[in-house]
Amino acid sequence: MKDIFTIIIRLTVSCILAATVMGSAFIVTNKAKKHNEHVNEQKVRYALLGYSADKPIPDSMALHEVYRYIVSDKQSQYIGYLLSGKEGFIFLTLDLSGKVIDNKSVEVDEAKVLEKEERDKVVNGIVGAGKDAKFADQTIIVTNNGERIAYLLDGKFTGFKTFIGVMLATDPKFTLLGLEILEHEEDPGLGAEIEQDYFRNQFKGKTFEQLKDLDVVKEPLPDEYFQALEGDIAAEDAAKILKKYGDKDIYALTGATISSRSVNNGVKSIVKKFAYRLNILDTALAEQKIEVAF
Amino acid sequence: MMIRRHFTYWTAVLLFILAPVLLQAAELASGQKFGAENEIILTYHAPVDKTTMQDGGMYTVFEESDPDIRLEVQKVGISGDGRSVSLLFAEPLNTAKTHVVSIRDAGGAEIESLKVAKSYIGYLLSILISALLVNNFVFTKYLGLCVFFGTSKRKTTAKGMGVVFTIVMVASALMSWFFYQFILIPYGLNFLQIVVFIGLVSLTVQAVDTILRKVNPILFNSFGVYLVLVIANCVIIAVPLIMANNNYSVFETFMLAFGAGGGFLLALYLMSSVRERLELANIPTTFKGLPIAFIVAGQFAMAFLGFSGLQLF
Amino acid sequence: MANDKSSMQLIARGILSENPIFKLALSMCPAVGISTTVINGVMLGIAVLFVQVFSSVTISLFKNKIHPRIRIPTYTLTIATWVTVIDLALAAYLPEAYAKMGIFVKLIVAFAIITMRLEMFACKESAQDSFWDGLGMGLGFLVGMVVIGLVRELLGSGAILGYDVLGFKPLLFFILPSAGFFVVGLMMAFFNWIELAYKQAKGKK
Amino acid sequence: MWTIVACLIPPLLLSVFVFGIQVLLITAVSVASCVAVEAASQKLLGRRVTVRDGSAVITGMLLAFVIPPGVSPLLPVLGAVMAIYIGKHILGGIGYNIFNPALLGRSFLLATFPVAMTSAWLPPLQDMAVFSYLGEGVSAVSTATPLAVIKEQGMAAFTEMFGAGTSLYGSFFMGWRPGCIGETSGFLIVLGGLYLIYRGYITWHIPVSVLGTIALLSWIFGGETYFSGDPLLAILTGGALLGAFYMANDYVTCPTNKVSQLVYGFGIGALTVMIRLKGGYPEGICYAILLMNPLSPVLDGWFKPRRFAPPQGGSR
Repeated sequence: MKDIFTIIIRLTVSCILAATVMGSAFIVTNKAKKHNEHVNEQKVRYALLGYSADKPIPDSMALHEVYRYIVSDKQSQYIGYLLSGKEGFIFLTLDLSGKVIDNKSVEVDEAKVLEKEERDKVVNGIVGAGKDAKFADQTIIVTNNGERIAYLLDGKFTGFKTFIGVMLATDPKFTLLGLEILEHEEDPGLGAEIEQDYFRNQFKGKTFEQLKDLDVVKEPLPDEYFQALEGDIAAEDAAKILKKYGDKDIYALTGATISSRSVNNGVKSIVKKFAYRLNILDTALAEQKIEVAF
Repeated sequence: MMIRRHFTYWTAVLLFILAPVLLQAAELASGQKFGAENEIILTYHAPVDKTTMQDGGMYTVFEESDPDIRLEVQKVGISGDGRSVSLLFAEPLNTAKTHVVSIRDAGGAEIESLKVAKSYIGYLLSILISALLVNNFVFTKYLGLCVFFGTSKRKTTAKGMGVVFTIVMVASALMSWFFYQFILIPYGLNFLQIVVFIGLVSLTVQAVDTILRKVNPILFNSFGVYLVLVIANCVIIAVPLIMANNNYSVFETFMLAFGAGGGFLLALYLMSSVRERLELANIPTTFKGLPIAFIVAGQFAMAFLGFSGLQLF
Repeated sequence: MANDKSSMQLIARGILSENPIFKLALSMCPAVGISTTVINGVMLGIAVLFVQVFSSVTISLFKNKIHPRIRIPTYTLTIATWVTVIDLALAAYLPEAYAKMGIFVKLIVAFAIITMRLEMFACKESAQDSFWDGLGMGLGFLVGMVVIGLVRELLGSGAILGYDVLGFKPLLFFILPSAGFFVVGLMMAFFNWIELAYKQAKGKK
Repeated sequence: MWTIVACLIPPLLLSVFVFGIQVLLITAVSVASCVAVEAASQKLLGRRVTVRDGSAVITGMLLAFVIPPGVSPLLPVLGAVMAIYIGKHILGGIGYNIFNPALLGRSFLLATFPVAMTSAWLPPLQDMAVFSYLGEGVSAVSTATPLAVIKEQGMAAFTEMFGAGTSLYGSFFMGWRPGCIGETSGFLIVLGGLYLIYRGYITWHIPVSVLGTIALLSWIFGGETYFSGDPLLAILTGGALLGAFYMANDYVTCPTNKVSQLVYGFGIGALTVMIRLKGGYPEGICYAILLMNPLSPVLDGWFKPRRFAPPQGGSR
């Protein structure tokens, strides 16, 4: 009997000790983790916009996040946008055809909006009882001195094996500025080549019109184009070559047509959906004369 | 006699092979499915009215997560007997997402609304197949190698070990799922994952040990030896960790654990049958023992590359 | 166990005669799993080193307080605690390297080598010796990982430590799963061969 | 052994006429390196050098037969090391390999040079221009194999590229199609295989059950709806015939018992169809055979004649 007591006491003590160690480690690291995650995210975004450590982003530029929610009650569904207004946040509810249903300003701390769980709570509070808001996606509108200069979109679609996660940048006319592959599990040497410059950069500079019926061709990538895409040759020559191939379709990766095609389709659908939605959102904002930060 | 002895094996094999047919047959009756990459097929028990159903305007189709974006129906095809309607779209569909098809009459009133998705059972089975073959825990994820090389010398040992592993894996994974969903997440204790999962694994092993000792002492005598080995093994603890990473539901967790255990059993069984054969071979001295086992495992891994990209459902 | 436990000897034992990867053949999973590049190997090696040293020291400090009947659970708890700490730290400060290692950092908790050292060494010896022993074992693991990583990175992606050395990718095979088995198997055989040759040379003398 | 080599020569010669003279070069390099690796490993491991028995020559030829005709002739050298040294001699030498060495070599090459091994296909030459590729170099022309076309572009594109009906079957059976070096000429492969069966080198069980299963399952699952696939096409495309007659039948890696041979063949056929229709590769027979190889001792154990079976209850 005494044995059991000592065992229990010692186990409890060791558990408490262990919990203290882990708990303090968690508290110490958690802040750093969030900070680093944020920094990394920013890095990817700035890189897509063409900024880096050598070429820092100017102060006049600002990134505005737009969070899209799907609000549903028993009968129908609505689209809700959480966006930053001139002061504070605005939650705008549109019906499926784009008519404004509701427009509320939201008093919330900016740090809270960045955290998905906190944000979800806030939004569900706004839509009120009987309605349910589900986070759908987030896009970023980049402005310079109040003028829109780019959009940053991200998305996920099925590749050859599992999901491919991408982030892409377009200018205000939806011409592609860049594409970054964030995650994928394609085969090394085949589908995994989608993360290489010579594949990703083919998308650069494709206009919205081109993008609408962009296809994948199963032809070998011309040598000069490859070098220009990889940035192996002088910038001037490269620009000429890139221009020459500018209106071509995407050259599929050798041996990985399916991966190439799914990236192509994925990018197309992300941009098309965004363009459609942004148009509706802008019309609604203009109609209601809502002042927003972008 | 021989046939009867293997009857169960072959029924299992046959069921496994026929599973896709049976599943798809079951789906056909339910009425809607994806056809070609840009096609949705609706089937009806009675023939539909061809002239009215031909109108593309009556169908509203969208992805469930994007209700504001309507997919344009380019063409409606109706089969000769009028029982199946095929909707063709301009763009390939994202079959990973659930699509909603709502059919309205001329007045705009909704006749019916259907959800088209890849079947959930198919998805569950694909998790199973993935853990079992495509991403076999031993040959492509390199988990549990210590036990794998340690206990694959004899076929009987391998079988016993594999079965014990599967049982412990399923039990501990389900418990871990419960703890993860109802304690770790709600209270923000996700960082305690490792401690909680390893504790649950040890607990399961202890429970299996006690139960088996009481219920079936003979089985216990043949299994008991391996139970100790199970605790400190990465293949077991990996299942709850993967579950937590992917946020699996309880069924998905079960399939993952079952597939992982089955895959481990399969790998052990194949390896042990090969190693029994290798004992007769004249292997160079420097390669005797573990090195040769590694190289054989590497060859197995190369053969298992054949499963890569396999999508049965 | 040797009685002459100078710190250097303890370290040398862990790296050479009882190398956890090539000699004791424990903790093979990561040795095969993420040794595709040297950096990955080093990162995991450091994590293991950390867990091994801290667990060894902890256990040996508290060795008199641990009830013999709950020895194994206590070990597990200790290891799990330190693994959690290193896991959190890596996730926070080196997120990119952490992402590459996947769940293998968390799986350190199930490494047989750590439990074994606790059971065989730390629970009997002083904290100081346990420290050196843990350091030796951890370094042995680290060295093993670096060697495997070096071979696979050079042959698989033509680079060393991420720097392109060869300028081309000779054999893509070596960064694939199956190659890990071959590399470790062939290396084990190679070390066996060296040992054999060494013994023969000694025998002749 | 040399009889099998003799049976492999006609398909090779036809392949030279279909794909050009470099096919001969690849095969020669492959055979030479296999023989060299075999001799070297036997020397190294202190065994009797037995290259004269022809088994390395067969492995070399089969290795060349399962790679595309447009690859660099250096590829089989690497494949030979994998096939002969790692796949066979480390495991105890001739008679102890678990996996078919040639296919192991191919699997290694496919993993190492995925692009070359999946895209260096050549279109069949018109009007007997045997020497054309030697001068021009082969990288300029490439095409896709029938199975890859079916898999990636669908049946319609296949019909457009290769035609349909009897003329299609005819040209495929005679070997006038893109594909691996030795797998195309169905007619000569079948002829050689039948001769081997007649001479008693191989039995009919494995080829019949492999091809039967492929045909049956392709017929059931291969089409748009069930029971509408094209069984004949399934057998004539890809490496089905070569695999069934020469690879699956490798006497070291296949089961010995008749019943288990039938089951083994069924397994190969089923896995082949599964990989072809649902897997990541257009052709599956290589991996199907590799996956069934380690099962052959298991199958022999399951189906061993009753008189050798251990008494009931004693097997555990």
